[in-house]
Amino acid sequence: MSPLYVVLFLPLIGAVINRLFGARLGKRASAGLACAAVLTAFAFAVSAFLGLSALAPAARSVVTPVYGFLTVGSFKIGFDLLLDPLSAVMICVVTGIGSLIHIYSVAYMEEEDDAEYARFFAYINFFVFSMLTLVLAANFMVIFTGWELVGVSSYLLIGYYRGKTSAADAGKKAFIVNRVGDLGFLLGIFIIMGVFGSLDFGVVLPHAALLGAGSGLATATALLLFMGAMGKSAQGPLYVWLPDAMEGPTPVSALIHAATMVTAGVFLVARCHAIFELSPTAMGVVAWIGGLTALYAATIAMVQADIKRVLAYSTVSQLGYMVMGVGLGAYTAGFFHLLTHAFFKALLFLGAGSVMHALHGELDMHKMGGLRKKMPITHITFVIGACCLAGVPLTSGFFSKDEILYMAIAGPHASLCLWVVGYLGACCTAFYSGRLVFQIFYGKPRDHHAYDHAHESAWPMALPLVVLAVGSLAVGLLGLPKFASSWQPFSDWLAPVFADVKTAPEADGGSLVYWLMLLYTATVAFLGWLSYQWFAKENPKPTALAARWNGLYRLLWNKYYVDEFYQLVFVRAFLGYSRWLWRWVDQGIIDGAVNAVGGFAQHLGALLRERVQNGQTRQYAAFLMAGVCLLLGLVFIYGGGR
Amino acid sequence: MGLLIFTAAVVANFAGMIGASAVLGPKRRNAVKDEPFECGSLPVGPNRTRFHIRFYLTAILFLIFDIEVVFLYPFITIFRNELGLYGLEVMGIFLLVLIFGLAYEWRRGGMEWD
Amino acid sequence: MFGVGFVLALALAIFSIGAFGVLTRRDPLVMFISIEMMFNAANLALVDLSNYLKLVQGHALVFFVIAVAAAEVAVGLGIIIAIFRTEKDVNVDHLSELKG
Amino acid sequence: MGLNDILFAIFSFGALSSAIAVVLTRNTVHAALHFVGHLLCLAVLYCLLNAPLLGVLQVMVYAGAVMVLFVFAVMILDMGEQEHAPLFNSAGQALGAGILGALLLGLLAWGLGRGGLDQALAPAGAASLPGVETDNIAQVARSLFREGALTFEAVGILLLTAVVAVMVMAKRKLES
Repeated sequence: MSPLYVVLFLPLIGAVINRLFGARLGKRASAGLACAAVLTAFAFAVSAFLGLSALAPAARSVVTPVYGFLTVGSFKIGFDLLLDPLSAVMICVVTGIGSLIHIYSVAYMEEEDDAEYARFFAYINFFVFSMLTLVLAANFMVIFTGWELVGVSSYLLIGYYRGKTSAADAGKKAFIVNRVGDLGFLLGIFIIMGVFGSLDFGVVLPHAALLGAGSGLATATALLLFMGAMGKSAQGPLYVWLPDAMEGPTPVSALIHAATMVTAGVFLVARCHAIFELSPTAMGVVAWIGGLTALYAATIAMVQADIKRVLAYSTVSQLGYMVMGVGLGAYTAGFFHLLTHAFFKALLFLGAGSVMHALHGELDMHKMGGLRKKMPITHITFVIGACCLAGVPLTSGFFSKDEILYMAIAGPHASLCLWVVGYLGACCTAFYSGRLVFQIFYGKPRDHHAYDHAHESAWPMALPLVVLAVGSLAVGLLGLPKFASSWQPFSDWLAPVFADVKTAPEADGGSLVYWLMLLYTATVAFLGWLSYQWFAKENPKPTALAARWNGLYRLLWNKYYVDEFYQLVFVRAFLGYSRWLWRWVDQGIIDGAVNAVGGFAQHLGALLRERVQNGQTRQYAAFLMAGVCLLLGLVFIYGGGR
Repeated sequence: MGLLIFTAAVVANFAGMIGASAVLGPKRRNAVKDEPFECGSLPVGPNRTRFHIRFYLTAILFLIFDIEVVFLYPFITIFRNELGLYGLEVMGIFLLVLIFGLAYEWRRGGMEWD
Repeated sequence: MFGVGFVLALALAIFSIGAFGVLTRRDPLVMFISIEMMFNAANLALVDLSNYLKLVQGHALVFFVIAVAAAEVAVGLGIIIAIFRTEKDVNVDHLSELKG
Repeated sequence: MGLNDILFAIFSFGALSSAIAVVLTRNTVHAALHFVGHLLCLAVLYCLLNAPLLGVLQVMVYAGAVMVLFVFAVMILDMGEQEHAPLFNSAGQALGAGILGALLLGLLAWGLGRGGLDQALAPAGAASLPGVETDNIAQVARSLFREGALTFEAVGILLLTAVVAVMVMAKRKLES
């Protein structure tokens, strides 16, 4: 009974109980149950983490079988769990941040009635369970199951407000787009099964070379797996579902669309790095898609009015950075950014949630302003989060993001223009995070009515904010750049997992790193000042600027018309095709055949009644005679003498 | 062989008589002679009067009991010396059944001639 | 000169004529007569073969056949007359109450 | 060409022609009379085939009683000159009947002609039976009452049912 059983199945039990008996339990009990489940899971996760660290670095990968799922001849798949440094970090992140968000949503979902309240907690617990399945998977089958479960739970949570059609549509959109990604992932799994004859990581990853280094097959497998990652982590063409996923309640956005689920794609790439290493082309594709998505999403985030939309696009762009990092072969850096991002993005979302809660659901930034005095705690924590996001020096964001940018130049697959794209993205990030802070908390309050109501949120919402703020600062210290401190806990911790990766020649980059650091500090400072000028004070400049470059502004505002484009190309074409299919194939052939049979039977019956049994005795005699002839014929043909 | 001669003689005699009268007889036709002979009275109504049904009934019963009698002919030839009691049983049942039929018919008034 | 085959052929011919008669004539009585004719054809064949095989069972069978035919005529004619006394119409084709 | 054959030829031709006449005449009465002729010819044929008993029986029962009924029926139904309409009421029907008749004829002829007649007709067991002169009435009676006793009783019951049937029909007609 390894601790993993508890970590994994406790949230599931919580979810089941909440869902089945939730309404009767009442708010207190169901919330208590859910939080208890996740907290104990977190405790066991930490103990598992410590247990693993006790082992020698090389031996740090423990496979614990749970249930022999399927044995077909030589091919065997079991529902096994793998605990290695990578998954250990992930389970702590998932359960840790998960429990904070559980506590936060106890207060946040206060006004829902009992049944809905319990349903929310049941779904969130279920989500934690599915994310843990995904993270702890020891073979491709389990990871894919986790993949689907996470997709389902995100659908359920996005569509939580059943009443709102937009929420339901967003849920469907998320699910369908994920399915597209899953298709690629599944095809990848099939290829792996075909080549290796087994799905266990222990078997596949060490012998990845079987795919043929640099061969078409390797590239195809890698890209197909990456397609799954793109779907889940909202990269490249499949990012459209994430901004709409903001329809779900804010804790959901924080948990799923900031900290955990969206990182699944990066986790997958990190987990299967052996396969990706095989084909440089695949790595290049991954890196570039990551970089481009980062820049692209950052530009949109700059003009959005709704806080959650801005944060959503910022998540997409930060994920782009992680994918870029991983694509460049800097798995440790990419993963470190994942960790830091989980903390400060969850913080930002929860902050936005408490602002929204205070202003009774008001999300439009233009109506806010000057909340600094009204909501001190939220304000301070939000500022810390924004600094990490922007990459202000000494904050965790600074270390992790710049590590990736550094890798873009000095890494094994370095490419300068990719660094430029990354850098531009960083500038946009700095700009919109500044805008976020100053537009909400500084300047004069634009909407007095809302401003008067504003009040600091209750302790269950404030506490997680503080914890996350401290966490996001502390985490930064784990991955200080090489020259700063020899103490590299994070990369040492992940070293065994990525041991086989050709790590970058770190040492000589000393002087280059300095210059880069200086450059980033300067840009952040300048953009910070610029956003202060534009947004804190009532400055007409931004509107003027927007007016002058109206075309560009509107383009960004409408998200490059991507949604409309998808609607036109895919949805309408698909509907047309299915309508045609319905009319011709279904009605025409299938129904036609059935009716034909029915009609035929009817006619035959009528014919018989009309022609044959019509009372004409002589006709009966004729048939009799015909029968006699027939019999005679048969007798003579077959019978004959003895 | 004898039977054939006998039949031939019968046919010859019969044909001879009719043929002779037809050939020898005088043939003077007139309206009165051609009408069917009604014992002197003038013919009344269609020549084919409608028979009452009971005549038909008698005919059918005659047919059925005629068959009964026909079965008796061969029976008699071997009854006396060969069949003995067994023959009596067989014919007894047969006759009994038919007598029962007769009784039934009598009972139902098939015989009244009214 | 006239072997057993010839008489059989004759019986067969008569049987076919009887059948043909039943099929074509509309008048029930003629149909009935044709049926009797078929009976007789059968009898003729029986007699012919029993003569050929020197078997006496043939004759016994003819007895029974004639008995059955007679019974059949009795009942059949009874029915025909019963029907036609009420219908006043003799054509078989018009009688189709026992329709399917 | 003994006397026997001559008679045989005459009467078989007579039988055949009267049979055809029965089917083709318009008038029902004529048909009945033709049938009587047919029966008589058959009776003679029976005699020629060493079955005088049957011949007599045929004449007595069949020609006598059965045909009487027929004539009666014709009289009662007052049919007479019914058949003014063409013999067949539609070409199709005549054609069909013709085909069926021909088919039947062909099949039977083909059956006969197939040969193997003796083999087929001389059942293995029969040969062992003592071949008896067929015109011995005692022999016929013996087979009739010894072997066919059960059939004999069955015919008795058949006749009984016939009587009952006729009585039932007659009763209803008498009341109507």
